[in-house]
Amino acid sequence: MIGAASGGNGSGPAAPEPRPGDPEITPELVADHGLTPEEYNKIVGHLGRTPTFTELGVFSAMWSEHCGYKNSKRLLRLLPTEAPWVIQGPGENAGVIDIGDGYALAFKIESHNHPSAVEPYQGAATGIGGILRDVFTMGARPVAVLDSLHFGDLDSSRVRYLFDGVVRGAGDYGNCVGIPNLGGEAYFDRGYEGNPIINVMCLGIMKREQLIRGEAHGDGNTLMAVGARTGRDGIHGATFASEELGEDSDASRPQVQVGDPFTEKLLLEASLELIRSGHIVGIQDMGAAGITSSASEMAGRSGSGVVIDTALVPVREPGMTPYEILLSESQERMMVVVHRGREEEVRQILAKWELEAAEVGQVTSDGRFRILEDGRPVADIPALPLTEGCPTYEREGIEGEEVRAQREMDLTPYAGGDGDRTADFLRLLASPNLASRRWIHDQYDTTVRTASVIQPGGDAGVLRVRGTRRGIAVTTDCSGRYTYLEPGTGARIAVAEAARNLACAGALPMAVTNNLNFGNPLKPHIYYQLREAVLGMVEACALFETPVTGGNVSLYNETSGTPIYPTPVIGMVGIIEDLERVTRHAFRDEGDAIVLLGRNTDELGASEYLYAMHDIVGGRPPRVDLLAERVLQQALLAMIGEGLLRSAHDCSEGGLACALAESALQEGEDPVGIRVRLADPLPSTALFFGEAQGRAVVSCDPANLERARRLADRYGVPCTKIGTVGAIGGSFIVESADARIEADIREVGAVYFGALPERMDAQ
Amino acid sequence: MSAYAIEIRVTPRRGLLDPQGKAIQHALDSLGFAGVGEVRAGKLLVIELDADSPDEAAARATRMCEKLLANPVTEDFAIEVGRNAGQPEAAT
Amino acid sequence: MSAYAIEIRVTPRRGLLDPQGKAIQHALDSLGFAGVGEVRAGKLLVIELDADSPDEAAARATRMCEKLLANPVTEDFAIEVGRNAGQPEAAT
Amino acid sequence: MRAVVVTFPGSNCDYDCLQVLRKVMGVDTRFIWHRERDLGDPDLVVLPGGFSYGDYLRAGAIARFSPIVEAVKRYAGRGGIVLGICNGFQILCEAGLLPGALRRNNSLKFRSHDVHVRVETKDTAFTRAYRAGQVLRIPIAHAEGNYIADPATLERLEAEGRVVFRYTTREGARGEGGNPNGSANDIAGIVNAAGNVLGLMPHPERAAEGVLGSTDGLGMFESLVAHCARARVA
Ligand SMILES: Nc1ncnc2c1ncn2[C@@H]1O[C@H](COP(=O)(O)OP(=O)(O)O)[C@@H](O)[C@H]1O
Ligand SMILES: [Mg+2]
Repeated sequence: MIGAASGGNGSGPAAPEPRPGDPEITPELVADHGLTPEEYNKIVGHLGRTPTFTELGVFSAMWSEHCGYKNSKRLLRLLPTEAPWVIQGPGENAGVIDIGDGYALAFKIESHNHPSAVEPYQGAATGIGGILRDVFTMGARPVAVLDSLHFGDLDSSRVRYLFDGVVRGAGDYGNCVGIPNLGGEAYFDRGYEGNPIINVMCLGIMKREQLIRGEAHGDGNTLMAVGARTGRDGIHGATFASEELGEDSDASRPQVQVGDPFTEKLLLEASLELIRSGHIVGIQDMGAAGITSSASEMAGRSGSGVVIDTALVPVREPGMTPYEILLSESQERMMVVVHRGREEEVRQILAKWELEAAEVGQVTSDGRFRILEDGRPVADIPALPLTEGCPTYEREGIEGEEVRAQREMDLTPYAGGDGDRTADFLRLLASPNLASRRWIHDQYDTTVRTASVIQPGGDAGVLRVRGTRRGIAVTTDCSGRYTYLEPGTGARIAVAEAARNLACAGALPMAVTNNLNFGNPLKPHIYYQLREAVLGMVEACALFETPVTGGNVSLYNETSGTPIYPTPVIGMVGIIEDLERVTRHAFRDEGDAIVLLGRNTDELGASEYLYAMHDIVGGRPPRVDLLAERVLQQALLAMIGEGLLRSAHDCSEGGLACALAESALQEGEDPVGIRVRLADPLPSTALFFGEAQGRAVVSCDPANLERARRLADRYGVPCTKIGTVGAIGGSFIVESADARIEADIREVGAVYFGALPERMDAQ
Repeated sequence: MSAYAIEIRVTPRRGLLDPQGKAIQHALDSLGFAGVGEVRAGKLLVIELDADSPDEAAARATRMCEKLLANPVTEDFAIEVGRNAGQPEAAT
Repeated sequence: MSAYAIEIRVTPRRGLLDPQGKAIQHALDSLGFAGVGEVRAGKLLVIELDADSPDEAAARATRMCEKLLANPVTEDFAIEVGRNAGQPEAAT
Repeated sequence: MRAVVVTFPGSNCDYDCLQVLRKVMGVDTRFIWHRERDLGDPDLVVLPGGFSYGDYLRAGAIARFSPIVEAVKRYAGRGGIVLGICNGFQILCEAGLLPGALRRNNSLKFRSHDVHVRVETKDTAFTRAYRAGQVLRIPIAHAEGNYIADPATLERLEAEGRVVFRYTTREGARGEGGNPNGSANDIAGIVNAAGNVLGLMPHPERAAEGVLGSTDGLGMFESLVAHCARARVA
């Protein structure tokens, strides 16, 4: 037995005794809980005695990577988090910004990678459930979700199974609750084989004064557990594997959490009604680490304490121990702090929504997290060390050799060739990384709530803000291949591309939430990726004046020792001042001028062309000049603001040829032909398919071309007329000095829209 | 070779939340049906299968469940061979 | 009064298209399972019910089906009382 | 004119319907909770879309036992105008106010996109503002929209001109490409024999403002407002 130094009399009431049946605290048990001996000694120090089994579980959850940010906190501190429009930065359930006219926007991104790898349908579904709760517990009504998905290669049947399950799960859950999907992304690359990345983002709108925080203050106020009952779901979600728990069969300790979107919808309505009622002080989702994290974080934030009796918590199964009740990750539950004396009013609101509520404890002033079981103390922990005391580490970071070699590989064998590039183009467009995502978002309700101005399929999703002229634009971005080959560059590109997407819709980028998906940070080459990516994000977010208001960290994304590509997903929101000016990516009228903003360069590294045509992940990701990006976006916004543009589209993966095709295809209906001639003296592969940053394809009435050009000049942005919009159903022609793509636009459409359904439905 | 009617019952794992079963239980309650305890909602599959023996049919059905018909993470399954389950007669 | 486990099988009406059954049949085919004939996909509901006799339990379950559990336009149902169907043993 | 929008637990288009009626049409509209037993005296009752009771068991199967549905039945029996959209349509079928049933889409997938529906019957309280044969572009978003009824019922619906909306191509043609869910006879919406209860799967309330891309759904609300104005005068 370790730590026997003290039989324990902590401060305050009787110290908890071990429960009958609790395992003995041994070094093995401590290790199984993911705690190092040093960390364990700190715990003993905070308690002044050996922890009980229950206390060990509580610490292990709160000091896990997921809740405690051991390996990322020091890096995260570097992120810019402030701006005059930021109402709530990191540290709450969601970030909040001011969007004018008395409204505020809450938003946050969250990962559900591991649950989705085990059970894609439920994993994605409960991911959506969790992120919705993060947003509505701030007092905001969820108005949109986005999903950023990274899977292995679609040739694998396992990957198709995961992809199909994730899309159905995310869809069924969001559709049922009635939150439109406004976008996301989907990548398929062997870098995610076995370990898919499922990140979901939610946005909510509220009146500024409706903001409520997850705080537990007011000595004597009542803690109520609300919503679904507590079962044995995902108890070790935070830390360790089931085998170590004991004799109980697998079946009695299911790791999978099952989502119940119907209960979520009731919980959403009930929570908003509760918040508006004034009967409650604070509210928080019981997410990761369940009651433990919700109660202790609420206490921690407000410097108070809590006491909870687990015997009062409504359970789904008999015989649950305090350990299980405290750590259960059952879905669709809330912890609510109620003004003393208003419990009945709260109960009535919940009853209307057919939900249960139980008084499970109280707010105290002793700063302690105290747990009773039927009156008997089983845990008594100082709250602040529990929530804030998790040790943080700075690790060694060294770039991996293999990556460097891949980045520095010679690409000349793949860059050459001229003549007919039509076949290459059509093959590239059929790549699951470039083809239309309609197969995905046709399974998502995108129009419920009657606010979707631009639905998925364009650069950014756009929502109207009722009662104002404004719109919100939103996007998620991260190309893992860039971040793999050069993490810092990749992260800068992710931020720049997100901002460019928003600017194309006519929105000013405002703020960022992010999800850091990485492998095991204890490996130097992974910590290197993490550090470089965060530093890249720091630089780009500062330059675009888009502070980071929150996010999530998901580490240890590895299968049999193979890590995923480092994937710092950026979720960015922007504001469109006047929805009259909202701009879409599709070309409109025959005869309009097609204009390239930005410059074509000779870069083929890290491209989808190399992956799809030559099965190569290699080369340097495209250079990114953040200042040039910023002025490009400013020029775009100025042109859109003056009503000069008919369309604007970000140029990214697949290069210029693919961007032109997307604009010409018009979302499938009435696709238009185009004739484009590129004068740049570059190899046609790089010119057509290279992924140079800082470019946008816009179109305008020829009468406005001169004004657009003068505006671009004023910003110093290269502006070149490259072609003309043709007739509906015409030919798609892109040519350079020595090469040419020519195809019937309907044929292009058949490839672009057919690729995913062909791979997914024709099994 | 004969044709067997295989009946496969797929049910949510014990201990896992079964929102559908819960909703049905609740609905039966509020319709005034007394004495209703737990309700579990699962799937029923009836498959016609050519096989040489009932044992072989069962073995193949088991593999089908493992591979496709039941989710190993969230569902249990049970197989019954040969009952003429394909045509449940409607009670009237 | 005893507790009965009622198993209710709700299946698409004979003669109606069963797209889910079709899809499963197709999937089994393409996974290489030979000899698969028609597949019908339905629902299985397992209800714990307190009743005085099996007959009474069956009668009540029938009323439940008529009222709620099956849609007479599209579905047939069949009821079985008393098999311990709640815990199908996972085949291994 | 006064309208009520019924909210069931799990309804999620109730607010959208309320907004269109109130803000776009200027109709005095309020929510009514499913546990109420009295509708008041409205000119229009809307059963909105969503997932009442999670659509567990079958879409609409549990909601039809809500107390308010009895009131809706009485109201419809008196000739009151009832509009069921999506989940509302499913509830009307389950409740026996409309014949037939809605099964899972034949693709077995949730389908969310714009569809084209042709106005087959102009002569209803719901469609007078449209031209006969007009093709509308309106979003759908459902998993169980595959309409089915026995052959005799289908025949009667057709003979009596009660198929009000039918899925077609953009050009208004039937056959390949128009029908998103496998519905019998490409049926998207039907009306009861008395002509006062209509159910449809597409969402006209999502196509009633230019900023959302289509105003083709507006005609239904205009028809209803005009009808109710006439009914009040009469
Ligand atoms: N990558 C990140 N960048 C900035 N803030 C982060 C990041 N990851 C997490 N945070 C912030 O840290 C706080 C704690 O996060 P977390 O414990 O994940 O909350 P939750 O309980 O919602 O999972 C949150 O406010 C979150 O926004
Ligand atoms: Mg988190």
